[in-house]
Amino acid sequence: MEFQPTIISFLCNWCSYTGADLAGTSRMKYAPNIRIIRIMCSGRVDPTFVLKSFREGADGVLICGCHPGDCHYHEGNYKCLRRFKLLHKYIQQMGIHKDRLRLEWISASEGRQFADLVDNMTERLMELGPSPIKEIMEIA
Amino acid sequence: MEEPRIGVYVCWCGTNIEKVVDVAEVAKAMEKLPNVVLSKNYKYMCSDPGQDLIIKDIKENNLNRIVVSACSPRIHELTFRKTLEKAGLNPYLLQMANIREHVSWVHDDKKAATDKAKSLVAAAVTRVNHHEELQKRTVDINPATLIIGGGIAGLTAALEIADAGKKVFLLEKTNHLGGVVAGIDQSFPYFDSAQQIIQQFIKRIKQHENVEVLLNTKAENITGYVGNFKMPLPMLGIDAELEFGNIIVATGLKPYDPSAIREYGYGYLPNVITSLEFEKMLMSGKIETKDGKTPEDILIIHCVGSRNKNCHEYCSRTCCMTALKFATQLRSALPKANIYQAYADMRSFGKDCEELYLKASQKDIMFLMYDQQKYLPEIRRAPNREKCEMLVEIEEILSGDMVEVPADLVILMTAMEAHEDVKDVARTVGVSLCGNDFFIERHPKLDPVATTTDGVFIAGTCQAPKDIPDSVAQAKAAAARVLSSIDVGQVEIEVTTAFTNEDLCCGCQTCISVCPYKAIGFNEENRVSVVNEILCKGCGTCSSACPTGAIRTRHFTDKQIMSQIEGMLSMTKRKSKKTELEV
Amino acid sequence: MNNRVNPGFKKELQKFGMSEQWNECFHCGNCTAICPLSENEVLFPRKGIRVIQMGLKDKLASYVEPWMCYYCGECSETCPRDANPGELMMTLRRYLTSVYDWTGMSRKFYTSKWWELSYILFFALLVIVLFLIYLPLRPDAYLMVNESGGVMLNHLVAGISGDQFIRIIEFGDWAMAIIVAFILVSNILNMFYKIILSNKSFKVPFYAYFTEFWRLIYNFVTQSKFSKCDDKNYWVGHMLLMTGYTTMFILVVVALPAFQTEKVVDWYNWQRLLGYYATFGILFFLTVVTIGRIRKKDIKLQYSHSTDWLFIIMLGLTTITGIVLHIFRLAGLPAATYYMYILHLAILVPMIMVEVPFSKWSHLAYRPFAIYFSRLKQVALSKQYSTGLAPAI
Amino acid sequence: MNKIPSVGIYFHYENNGYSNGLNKQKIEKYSDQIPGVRYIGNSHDLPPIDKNIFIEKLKGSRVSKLLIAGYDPGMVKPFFTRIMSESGLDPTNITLCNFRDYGIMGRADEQMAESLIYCAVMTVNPDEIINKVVKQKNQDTLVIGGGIAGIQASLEIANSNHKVSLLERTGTIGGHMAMFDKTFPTLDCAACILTPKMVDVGLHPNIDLMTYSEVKEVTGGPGNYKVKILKKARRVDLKTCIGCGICSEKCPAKASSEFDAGTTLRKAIYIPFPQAVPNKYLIDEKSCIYVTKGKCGVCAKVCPANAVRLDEQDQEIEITVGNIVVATGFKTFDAGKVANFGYGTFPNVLTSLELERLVNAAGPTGGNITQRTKDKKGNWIFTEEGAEPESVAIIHCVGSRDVNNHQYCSRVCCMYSLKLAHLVSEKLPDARITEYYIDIRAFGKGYEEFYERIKQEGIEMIRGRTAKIEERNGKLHLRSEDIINNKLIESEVDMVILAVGLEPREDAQSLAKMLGIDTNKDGWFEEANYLTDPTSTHSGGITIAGVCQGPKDIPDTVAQASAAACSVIQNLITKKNKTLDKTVLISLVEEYVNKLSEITEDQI
Repeated sequence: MEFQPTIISFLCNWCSYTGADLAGTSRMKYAPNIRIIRIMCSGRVDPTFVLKSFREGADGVLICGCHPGDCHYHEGNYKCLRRFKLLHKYIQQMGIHKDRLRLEWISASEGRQFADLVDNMTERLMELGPSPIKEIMEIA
Repeated sequence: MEEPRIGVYVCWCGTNIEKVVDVAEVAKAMEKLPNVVLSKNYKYMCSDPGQDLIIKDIKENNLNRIVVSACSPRIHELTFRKTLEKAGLNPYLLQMANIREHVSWVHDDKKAATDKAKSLVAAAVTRVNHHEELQKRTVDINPATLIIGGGIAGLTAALEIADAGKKVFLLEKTNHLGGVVAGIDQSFPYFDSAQQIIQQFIKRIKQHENVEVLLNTKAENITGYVGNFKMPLPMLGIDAELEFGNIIVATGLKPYDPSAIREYGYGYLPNVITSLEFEKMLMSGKIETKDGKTPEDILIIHCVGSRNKNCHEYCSRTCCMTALKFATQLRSALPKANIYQAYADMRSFGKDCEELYLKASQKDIMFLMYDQQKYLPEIRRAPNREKCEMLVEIEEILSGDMVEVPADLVILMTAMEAHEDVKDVARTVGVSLCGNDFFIERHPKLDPVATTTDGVFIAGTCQAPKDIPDSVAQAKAAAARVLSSIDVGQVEIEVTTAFTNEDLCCGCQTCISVCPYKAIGFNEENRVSVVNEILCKGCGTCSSACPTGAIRTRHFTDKQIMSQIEGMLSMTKRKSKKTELEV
Repeated sequence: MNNRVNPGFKKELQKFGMSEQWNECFHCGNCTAICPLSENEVLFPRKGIRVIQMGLKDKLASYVEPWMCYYCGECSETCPRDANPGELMMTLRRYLTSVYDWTGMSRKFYTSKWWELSYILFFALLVIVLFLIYLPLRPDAYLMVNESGGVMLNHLVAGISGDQFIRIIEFGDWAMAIIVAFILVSNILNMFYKIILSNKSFKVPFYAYFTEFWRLIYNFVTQSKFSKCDDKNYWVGHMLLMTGYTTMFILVVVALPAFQTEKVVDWYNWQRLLGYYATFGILFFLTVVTIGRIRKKDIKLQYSHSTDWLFIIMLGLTTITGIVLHIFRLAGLPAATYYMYILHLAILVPMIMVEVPFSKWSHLAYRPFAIYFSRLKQVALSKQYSTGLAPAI
Repeated sequence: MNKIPSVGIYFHYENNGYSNGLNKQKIEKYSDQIPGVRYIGNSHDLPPIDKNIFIEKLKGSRVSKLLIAGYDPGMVKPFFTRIMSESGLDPTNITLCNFRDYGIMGRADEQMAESLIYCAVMTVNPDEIINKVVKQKNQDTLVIGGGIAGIQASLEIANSNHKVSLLERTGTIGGHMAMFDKTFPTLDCAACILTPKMVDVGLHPNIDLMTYSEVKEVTGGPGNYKVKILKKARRVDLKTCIGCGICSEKCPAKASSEFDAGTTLRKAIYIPFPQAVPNKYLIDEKSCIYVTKGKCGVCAKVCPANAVRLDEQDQEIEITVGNIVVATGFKTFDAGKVANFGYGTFPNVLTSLELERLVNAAGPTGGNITQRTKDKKGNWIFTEEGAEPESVAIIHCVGSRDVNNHQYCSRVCCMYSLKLAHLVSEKLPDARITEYYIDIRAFGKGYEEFYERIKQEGIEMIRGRTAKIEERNGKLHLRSEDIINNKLIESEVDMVILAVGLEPREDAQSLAKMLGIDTNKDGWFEEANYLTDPTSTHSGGITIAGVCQGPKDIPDTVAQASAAACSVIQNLITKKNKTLDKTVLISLVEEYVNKLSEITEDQI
């Protein structure tokens, strides 16, 4: 069977989670590889969450927040962006491909964009194959 | 804490979930997870029988954690929280897994969908293990209100609140009430007497038993939080103090000083005056030049200090309509005068204001359009042989000609800008200012009167330039908020807030710098950060920034999210290697 | 700098037409955009409104655009502020006519009804008096009926032969034509000065006067610009009037001996057919316009200046007296024919003397010349532009 | 004792679009016989032009004060201020008495006009006399209209722990704002900020949400209104419907979607939009085959929750409330009325509302901006596959600022046009976008900055109204004057957006009549006082909020909705209700005023 990646994603409650809900209410089909965790703000995404996800066997991690300027808490998404930039460098040094971690802005009306994003990321991860961490951690 | 006893409920949502996800299998898989006491599936969890099922199970099986896997928590989380409350359980001991919007409606493959549903529910189960009881908290509201600023917005808000029988302290930094409106003769577009209106307001305020007016008083050293603010009044004695539950900031505006614009020569050309100076002329009935001559040519220049990068980039919103008002008034006072207007865009947008524009243009007024960014009209003294006082050179856009306008009197429609001391007010009430020194509202669209600080509201031109009706509407809107909070008597504050574990805090103050609500203070004595939970909105940015994990956000703790990640990935792991979950 | 705004100027213009409606214009550009005749080099009517609002008198004198407008009324109908730009163009044409007229008569006529009326009366009386004194009805006029029963028109006057009579009338015609032509040509030269020569910002290359000359003739004959307007019926009607009038003019002035013949020719003779065509053309359009001006439904006919009415009345009376004269003649009533002839001339002469050089009729000449001049200007400007001398607009 | 004032009175009747049957002579005669009052003249017989006549008159009649009454008398106040000053009188001694106040303009009420004049002469605030206070018998509130204004007002009142009935004529609350893609100038998505509020309304314990219902009749008075409400048959049971959508999937009948502004089709059994509140289906009687032809009923068969009630009938219920907030909003101008733009004839001439749906990610094309294409049946439809327009023109002021349509400015079109231009350029970066405007009215907070930003983005701004649109070879041909650059522009574009203005709803007049409130000449509801009370009306307990009072943008609407709620909350707290006494008798007013001035006299 073809390799099926698992993506852990962190969606902010106000924009991105609502956008994902909209994809559902609009019955847009996308790859079933994503697992969504709801957080209040993308600014809540602690780098350890991402590392933990890779450690537990995720093949990719996706963080979604409100578009710049739209943050419900004014600037949480900017803070997230700053952390993401550092983290992105860091995971590459750990031997994780940069495409395994993504930060995207999804607004509450962008159900279609969310669905496309999931498909797109799944496809990329299929190309990349299983996460190298899984082997080290002896996960399937 | 007692051992978690978890009940899992998988909803069919009719066929919505059931058609794609094997709900029975999901429910069965959950039974194996630690601490799960029972796992059921049911057609409609949100229906009354569905909710009754949960209540019954909680009571019979002594459940203390509930997982409902159904639709989006945005739809039914509140419903099920209420169910838990009904059963005597703390509502925060619930976790929902969204297997409709995020699974059955977006996937076709039954197997994959069922697997995904399992991992989502499992994540919810592992997470709910770490849920804590959270208590709703409220604070009492002091029924008195402090209003800063005695202009039309402040007066309106004060009257609205006082008329409802509530105490108001009205602070005014000058020695008189009325603000800018007191210096205006008539209002647009109906030419009502602004004097009549403002004097009636002031009369009513002064007679009102519920209003205490404090003239020559500035807002300083306000402490406290929503419902319980305090402000010392040193001039009335050492212990004199005002206590109030809400604050309305209505500090108003200051007219722009046009002497900075070289082209207009304000200050050294005697007959170049500002709009407020002209209002005084209108009030006195003496529209004349400095030499006492009745002016024959009068030019009104729009956008003085507005819409120009060198002054203020914003539009001051009222000047166009005021200028049209001036032109109409001038035509009435001086039927034979030549009246000119130099404008950029005619922004007469208010109710019946486009009609005012039309009416003005029927009164033989010459409208000249200029570029307010590149080519400002240039005013110079007229040579002696000319009859007029000044000559103004305008690069006229509509004709493309450079024209010369004679003028005896030039009226500059000066912009509205924030007072210099607005920063002090902002600091003392804890509200931030935007780049133009106007107060920032909580939400530019849907919450134009509240601020990010609970209990502090803004009204009138201190938020942005606006005309009288808009200021009044905003003042009443602020009053509505205040009245409603006084009427309820209590205000509920966010439960899922952050809190610090002082033992872990290293005092680096990173959290203080990232908090958008200024909700974190620093305890100098213990060198630790302290969260003011009344101000905290629970975004969690501080938690993720904290290097030691000392600051935690309730209901979104690291532990809860970590376990959710584990749970989510446990289902895939299990297939090959039976590792125990580290719960 | 002579670009001083002059708000008082509007009041001067008011005498030439409608009230201050154009003050309401807020310069949206709708009129220019909807006008099918407005082109990139000749933008109107909005710019004209602007010039008036600002009272730039000198600029207005060299303003050629009003002559490009044939007043279909669409701009006024769709104007979002009811500023009535179409009527403004009409007013401007009246004003410009008075500007070009160096004698100052035109201005007098437009601004004062009494001036115009007394002028007309003077010429009418002059014709009547001259006729009655020098060309009295011969006593045996009742004999002057030829074999077909028609009146021998040229033999009604005592003491002169038919040929002499024709020559006298012809002389009168030519004299009138020369006076009128002189005034008109000098006015056109004045117009040329105002539009082309006085404007120092461009210089018309010499060859252009010839290369563009065909436009003058072409536009005079076809009024092709008018046909671009959406209201085609109006163009047809106007065409009927214009050709009718011109035909009549040529018949009476140039070909009088052939037209005013002794013999009443057969109805299918070219002479009578042309006469009928001209009469019909004039009368038809005149009726349409008169009804329109009374009913005031059509926007372009809602406002009527006093000179408009006078023109309609004069032209109408001329035509009607002409018809009656024709009927009397056919019916063989010599005396009636004679007096009707005098009456006809007593209306016709003042009409020509007023309308052609000083009033409405002059547009027949100004329009094609305006097109010619504006083309010259364009050629000059585009040449300057291509040689690097940017036009000072 | 009565002090005898020496007041001159002048009447000015500004021609402001109202011509009611007010008997002006009667009023003038009345004022002349008030002791100490001298009649100076009125604007018809003695227009204020020659100052010397008036100076003579003032001197002759020996008055020290002046009262100007009539329609918008302030229009001539500067003239009299000057005259007072030149004749040596105190120029501040001028009082204005506007017949616009207290609704005289709408009602032709001579007694009221006389009362106002008498009060003004005696320098008494008419509020105290003409307004009466009645007891608030019922503490509930009715909010009519579930747009953003209605939502805001309802939440405001409900949050102060009072019961609110929110009435909405369509199947969901949200109104026009829910249809918008983004909001200016911050560009945050409308749904993101609105839907949480809608959910709040749906779940609020104090709000009784009545969708698909209309007001039929209003009786009673301030503090105690009895309102008959027509609950239209939704034909789907709100309690049992789970919003799964199977019914809609199977439904064979289609109709044009109101939510998508007609750009796409929906089923006869439908949910207005995915985030609708209540998130329940309803049946459109007009397109349902069962209702129109008596057979079908597929929805009832497939419904897993047995929620479809095909034979449900309209119901009439009556509720009693103390206060009413009117927030009925607007409808957009019918662009078809401007014949020169060919809306409805040319498939790619769209209204702004249609574009709003087109750019929306949940819209008919999933957020792709495409041109309408012809389908197999020959209908012009939007599809995701349609060609992307290479050039888009946006025309401002369609139906607004135009004497042929609406004289007033619709206040929002400039800004939403700028926003739409931005959204289009964001999605189609290569498209040429042009805006044709008259004046850009970017007046709100951050609006001017937004305008500057849009100009920086390369969107072409042309000052010039487009006069005509023609279709040539499938392209739309526009002609307009570029006033600033002094040239005529003839351009060919693929798509034209008409920035349509706002106008009152068709039933605004009948609702106003039912509620006893006034409308102005344009049909917007008239406020009690434009300056000091922009949300109240002359009927006690009835407040107005949002666009139904006059065009306004979202922040202004929200502020006004809260302001309207303020009056309601005040009434609820004090249990009193202030209302205009429309049956005022001049004799009683005189008596009262005299008594009042005696008291003040004594105090002095």
